[in-house]
Amino acid sequence: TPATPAESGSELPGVGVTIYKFDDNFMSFVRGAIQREAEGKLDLTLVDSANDQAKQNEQVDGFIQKGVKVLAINLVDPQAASAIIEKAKVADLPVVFYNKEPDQSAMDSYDKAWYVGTRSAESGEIQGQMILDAWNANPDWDKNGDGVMQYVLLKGEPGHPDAEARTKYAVETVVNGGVQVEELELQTGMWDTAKGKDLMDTWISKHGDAIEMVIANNDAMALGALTSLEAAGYMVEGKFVPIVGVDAIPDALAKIEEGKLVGSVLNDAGNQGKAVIDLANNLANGKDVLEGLDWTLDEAKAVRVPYKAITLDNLDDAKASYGQ
Amino acid sequence: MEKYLLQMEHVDKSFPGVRALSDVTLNVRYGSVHALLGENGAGKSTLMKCLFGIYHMDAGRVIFDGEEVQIKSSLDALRQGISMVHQELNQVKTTRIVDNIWLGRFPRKGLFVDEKQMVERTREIFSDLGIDLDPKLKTEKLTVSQAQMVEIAKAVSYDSKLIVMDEPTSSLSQKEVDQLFVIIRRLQEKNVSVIYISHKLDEIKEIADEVTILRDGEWITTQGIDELSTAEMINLMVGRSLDNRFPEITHTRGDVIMQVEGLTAQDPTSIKDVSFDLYRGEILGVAGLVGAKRTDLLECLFGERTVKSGTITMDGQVIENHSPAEAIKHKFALVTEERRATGIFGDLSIRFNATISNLGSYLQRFLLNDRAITKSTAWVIDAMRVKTPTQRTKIKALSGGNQQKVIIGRWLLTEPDIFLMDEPTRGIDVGAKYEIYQLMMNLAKDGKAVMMVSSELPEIIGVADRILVMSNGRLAGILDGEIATQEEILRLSALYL
Amino acid sequence: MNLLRKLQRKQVEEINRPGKRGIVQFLMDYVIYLVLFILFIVIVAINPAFLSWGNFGNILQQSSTRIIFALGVGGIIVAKGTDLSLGRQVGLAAVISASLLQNVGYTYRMYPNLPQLPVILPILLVMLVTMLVSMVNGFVVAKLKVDAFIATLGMMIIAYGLTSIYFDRPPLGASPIGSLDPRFTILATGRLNLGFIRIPYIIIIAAVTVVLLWIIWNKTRFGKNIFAVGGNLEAARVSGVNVTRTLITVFALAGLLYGMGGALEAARVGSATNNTGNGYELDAISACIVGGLSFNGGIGSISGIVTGVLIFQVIAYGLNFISVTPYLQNVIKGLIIIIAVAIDSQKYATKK
Amino acid sequence: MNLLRKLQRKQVEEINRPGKRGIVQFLMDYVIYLVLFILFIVIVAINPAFLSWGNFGNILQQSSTRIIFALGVGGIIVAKGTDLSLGRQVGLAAVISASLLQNVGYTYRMYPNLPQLPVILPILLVMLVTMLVSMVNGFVVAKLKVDAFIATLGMMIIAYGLTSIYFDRPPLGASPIGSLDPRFTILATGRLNLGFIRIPYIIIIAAVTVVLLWIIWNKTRFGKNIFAVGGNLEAARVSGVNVTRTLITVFALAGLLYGMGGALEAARVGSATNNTGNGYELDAISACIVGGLSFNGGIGSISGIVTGVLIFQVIAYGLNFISVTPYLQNVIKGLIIIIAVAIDSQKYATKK
Ligand SMILES: Nc1ncnc2c1ncn2[C@@H]1O[C@H](COP(=O)(O)OP(=O)(O)OP(=O)(O)O)[C@@H](O)[C@H]1O
Ligand SMILES: Nc1ncnc2c1ncn2[C@@H]1O[C@H](COP(=O)(O)OP(=O)(O)OP(=O)(O)O)[C@@H](O)[C@H]1O
Ligand SMILES: [Mg+2]
Ligand SMILES: [Mg+2]
Repeated sequence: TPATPAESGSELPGVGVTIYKFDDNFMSFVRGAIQREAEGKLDLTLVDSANDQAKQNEQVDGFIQKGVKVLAINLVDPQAASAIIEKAKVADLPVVFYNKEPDQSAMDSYDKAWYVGTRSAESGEIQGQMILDAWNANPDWDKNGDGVMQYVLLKGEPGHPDAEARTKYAVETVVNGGVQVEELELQTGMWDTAKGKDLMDTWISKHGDAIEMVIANNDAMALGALTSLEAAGYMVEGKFVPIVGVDAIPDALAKIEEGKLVGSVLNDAGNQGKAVIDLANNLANGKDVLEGLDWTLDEAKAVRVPYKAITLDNLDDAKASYGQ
Repeated sequence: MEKYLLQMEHVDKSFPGVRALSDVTLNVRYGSVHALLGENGAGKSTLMKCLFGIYHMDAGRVIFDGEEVQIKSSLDALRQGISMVHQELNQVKTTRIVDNIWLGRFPRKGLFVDEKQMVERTREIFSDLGIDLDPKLKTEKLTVSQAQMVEIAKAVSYDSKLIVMDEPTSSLSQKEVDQLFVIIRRLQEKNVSVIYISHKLDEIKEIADEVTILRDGEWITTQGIDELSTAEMINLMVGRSLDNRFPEITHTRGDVIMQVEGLTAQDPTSIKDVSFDLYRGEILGVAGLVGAKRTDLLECLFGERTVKSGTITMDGQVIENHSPAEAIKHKFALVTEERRATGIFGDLSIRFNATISNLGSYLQRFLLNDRAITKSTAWVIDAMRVKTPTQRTKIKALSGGNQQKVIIGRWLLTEPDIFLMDEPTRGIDVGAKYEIYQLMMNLAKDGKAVMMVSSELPEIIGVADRILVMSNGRLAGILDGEIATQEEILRLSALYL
Repeated sequence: MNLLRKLQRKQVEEINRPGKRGIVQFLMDYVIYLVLFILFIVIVAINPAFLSWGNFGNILQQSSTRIIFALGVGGIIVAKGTDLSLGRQVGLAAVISASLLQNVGYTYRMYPNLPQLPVILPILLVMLVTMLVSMVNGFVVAKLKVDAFIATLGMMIIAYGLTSIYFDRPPLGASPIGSLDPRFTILATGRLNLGFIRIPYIIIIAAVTVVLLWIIWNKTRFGKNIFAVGGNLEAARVSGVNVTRTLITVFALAGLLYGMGGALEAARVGSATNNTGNGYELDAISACIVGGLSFNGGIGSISGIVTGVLIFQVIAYGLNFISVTPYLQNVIKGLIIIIAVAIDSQKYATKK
Repeated sequence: MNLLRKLQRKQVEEINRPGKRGIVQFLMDYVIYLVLFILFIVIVAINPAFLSWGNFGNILQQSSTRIIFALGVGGIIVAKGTDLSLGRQVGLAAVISASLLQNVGYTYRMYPNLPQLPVILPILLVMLVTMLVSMVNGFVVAKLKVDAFIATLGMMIIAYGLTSIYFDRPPLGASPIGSLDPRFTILATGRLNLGFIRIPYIIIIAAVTVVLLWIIWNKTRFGKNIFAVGGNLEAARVSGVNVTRTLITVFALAGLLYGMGGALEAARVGSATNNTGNGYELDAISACIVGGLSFNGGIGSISGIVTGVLIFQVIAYGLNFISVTPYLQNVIKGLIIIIAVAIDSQKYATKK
């Protein structure tokens, strides 16, 4: 089982960990890493906030009642950090936020709050850079030869910070890189493969060969788009449509290897999980937060785990994070 | 050969708080029509439901056709050769007549239902029984009486050894009753037995061979029909002597309370151009054939049905009832025809059912006064002699007659001036009927007006001061109750056909 | 007459005597309270630390807004309807109230130039908004005769769209509306100091709502009319109940409660997004059914609803407390719902 | 008495004769087809390119699995039930079938050592699994007398838990099960070449299912019993219908369809996660209701269900095609649902 059930008599210091949504793909890898790293060191209480901030707040109340030593919080709604911090202050507990970044004022309001994660914008920027590089390297992708990149974009859940940031920065980076773009379509696929496929069906029917680039906020939707394109007779020689995703999930890696996806952006789950537990472990044992660790904090009291662009050239980097 | 087709012995059955049957015995001979008599709530339907596998008896045994049988479900009963016409119509309204007739035993050809055979055999059965209906008609389109005839046809079509008929004639016209009796006689010739439940003693006298009387869930007697007079039957049923079927008239007619002028419903198939006066202190009977739109007339008066033209004048003022709420404000009351569909709140208490129309009078600043509600309910239970364990008993646990009494009580509480009653005594035992007549007369005596729709001509003639006869949506005439005859009423009923 | 009278009296007396099945019946009537109790015991048995005032307080506090929502939809269920738009209406209320009650000092306000408003104003406003939305539901159900499931399903989708359109605008785009005015958040997080005990305001608000709703359901004409309409719509109409008005009012009342609860939810969480409230309808409806309401209408009590909500909250809180893994929690939660309702249903299963 | 006879006959004729309201009535009966048609026209008016075989094919193809799901829950609705666990059962079927049908060459297989299986095997297996799950639903509804809404709500939560436990396991955790065997995905994406036209297999599968279901509903005892049980359970019972068996069977049949559709969904999409199928129940149920089924049971037709699904698909596809923004799509979709059902309801609204 994924979580370690806490024996009530456990000697290990308790840590309350929330996952904003258990069935989020990427978070399941972070979760796995957290559990692996905590093995034998910490007594985790791991809960599913089910994408509901109210529920998460309640779970934190439960943690505090239960007497945990540290909170490790994957916020649902980054704006809600202050409510969590209020609770932590009252109980005098240190908090490690991770993966979803609270705003600066909230972080500044409590000296025992830290953050582990990436910069949301970074994944978009890296994705944008990857598109830019590939576009410049493959002049034939500009099928109509107008010098403008006609793209369709599959957005994640509206309001989700990653969806918003990726959508914004991916395109922005391409534009800043000097490539003219035209948005043919932008709809939300809700992170979902089936929805990604259905949308792509529609767009192929509507725009056909005019689509020169498919940008997806995550790999699941990218794969859906791929399925749709394949069914419509694309992705064979001469009928290639470039698709980029984010997350570098195993299935996407296989498709990159087959040359059917241009690339993806690896969000380093293993190291995020490790950093969370490293910090939590120090805090739970009353040590200084970075004592004996290689991590560094930036001015926002944050440990930044970098994203990495994954293409055919460096697939092994990604595979490594799945233990291959 | 055995003497009895059916022997039910020492049957006990209790519901929470109610002992419905205790040590009841019922023996039915081969090829006989066995009447089951008793007041409302005596346990007749319960006994039959036990026989038909709808209820399980707490104790007792059933011997059928010489063998002891265990009947755990209706399917068991049907397989044994018992079929039943249920008191509360049990039909799937959303499907066609044929689907209802063959439900549970659809004829098959190979894997599939044999539609053709189904329709044809239904036609045969219908023509055999003199029913004139298209088998493919949706059941919801049937009138109550047509639906009842279909139920009877279905029960007969099982070729059972025993057919239970629980108040089969409660909404049949005289003609259909005659038709039913012909059917029963034919069944009898084929050595089929019939258990016949009815509150209409004249019918019992006519059709039954033997009669068993129940009272308060106990067996009272079983005798040949000729050994008992009607009066004796009544006495045994109610446990006291009841000399007259109708109370003595003591009320006298007063001023006009309502004038109806040219009342025409929006729906073109409904009533047209009905005009009459209603007086204080009178009971106005409304007669007519089924389908004559007597119900529609009451609905128009009560604001349940949209009126296209015509006026209603009450005490010299023209009023309009656009909704029942408005009608209630104008001091109307309506006891509807279909108790279960439009009368009771089955899952709610007697207390609730009794007071729902009168809540306005329990308000003390915005809140309801519980004590007043309790008092009113107690009054209804007492005045109407409702047989119930408590005020909080769910009304659906009462027998049909007692439910009806609660509903009448509900309206009495609103102190109406004009009391509209649509078949108020349907399915009600003689004792209770008498009480309801008495009630109506008391209302009249208090200067109220009562309009009563009824399909039982003797009742109308016995109770009404004047009789308004409807025919095909029109007013055919108004007769004086003193001198009206059945023939005269029937003649008027057919006036506009 | 005298004989009959006596006979009748005897009957009544006999019937009044409690039967042998008295105790079973009694237990059956209170079976959900029993379920709640057993749940409690089981969790305590697994982890005795569960038995603390702190946990108790947490559960009550967490139930507060849920009780408010359940009371809203509960009325609709009694009237034989249902309301799938609950969650999205809560979201609508949360987003609007949050947007109007952000810290004046906060840079990224939705309305940068909005002066500080009296807290009550936005709350009343969102109550009005959700009341109107719910009245549309009521109208569609009562007047256009659309089944409540489908009418409110449609509204659920519409309300989400509207909330999102309101929410996802420049300058902020789809970012959560946070940094709420402390005068607002205190409503949900503050406590009333009674000296010996400090009671969270939000529990007080919920308690007052419960009492008010109890009075409405049991002591007013409107309350009785809800039961009448749910119990038998046709009979209600004939009995002089204005069915349309009753239905629209019961929806309106629900809307008021959603609005209030939605604002409190924003205050409690400290922020709101267009996703706030998503799925709350299923929790609220299940709590009502577990609490003894029936989709057949005309049945239910306030205490049942409150108990239903508490059962759900004890499950959610308790399972986390004893560290059951989330996926397994789902399995257990589903089983408890089914079992609780199955036991409860036996009381209506006519003994045959 | 002869007179009476005549009267009765006349009465019957009157009922049978199509009234003056004939045309209106006729339009009313086919109102949903009209709605579908109008929708089509409106979208074409906005973007004439919509009128193409490609779009038509896409819509049919995307409707295929949805029709299968709707047919499953449709039977349950006719029997006066509902099924909220549909989506999660689809997810269960999708996840299991995908996990057993991954490319043998793919490195990250869920079962690295599993040999290549005949495609039909896992499909039959998941059909069996969801059939059993649904039979539990049927049992709880028919035997334990739990309202179908709550029983299947419980099952929805349980099924999600089970799917997640199955799905979210090391080494891969919750990552989508992809790289499916082409022999499997071809089922959904391949086409049958008829020379002049190439019909996607998945449309053929859906069409065959529709025909089969039509036969079951209209030509078999079981089918007629579903209508009877939904129309009047008591009447069915006293007529000797085995109500329990009918209910359990109708659930079992639904389960079979969910399983088949779930596997096809995995094949169509090319991957599956524990979130696959989430929310499908609402789409399927709404499509049924829009297609003329009633929660009151006993009413409905296969063609209605198919039309209902097509309406939804035309809306979803069409709004995307004419690039309506997502939020506005919600508003429009919700409105169309309500309006379509409102118009349809008028045909039952008794005119008095
Ligand atoms: N399902 C039930 N639950 C509780 N009590 C019931 C139930 N069915 C019948 N009873 C009670 O059993 C008694 C007998 O009722 P039953 O319906 O058999 O009377 P009946 O003789 O058929 O009367 P009627 O002439 O009014 O039809 C009544 O007191 C009634 O209240
Ligand atoms: N043309 C019709 N189509 C469908 N139903 C009808 C038709 N005519 C009558 N009915 C139904 O038959 C029942 C009795 O008919 P109606 O109200 O016309 O007759 P009535 O004279 O009032 O009869 P009753 O003696 O039952 O009071 C009603 O429920 C009515 O809905
Ligand atoms: Mg009876
Ligand atoms: Mg009538």
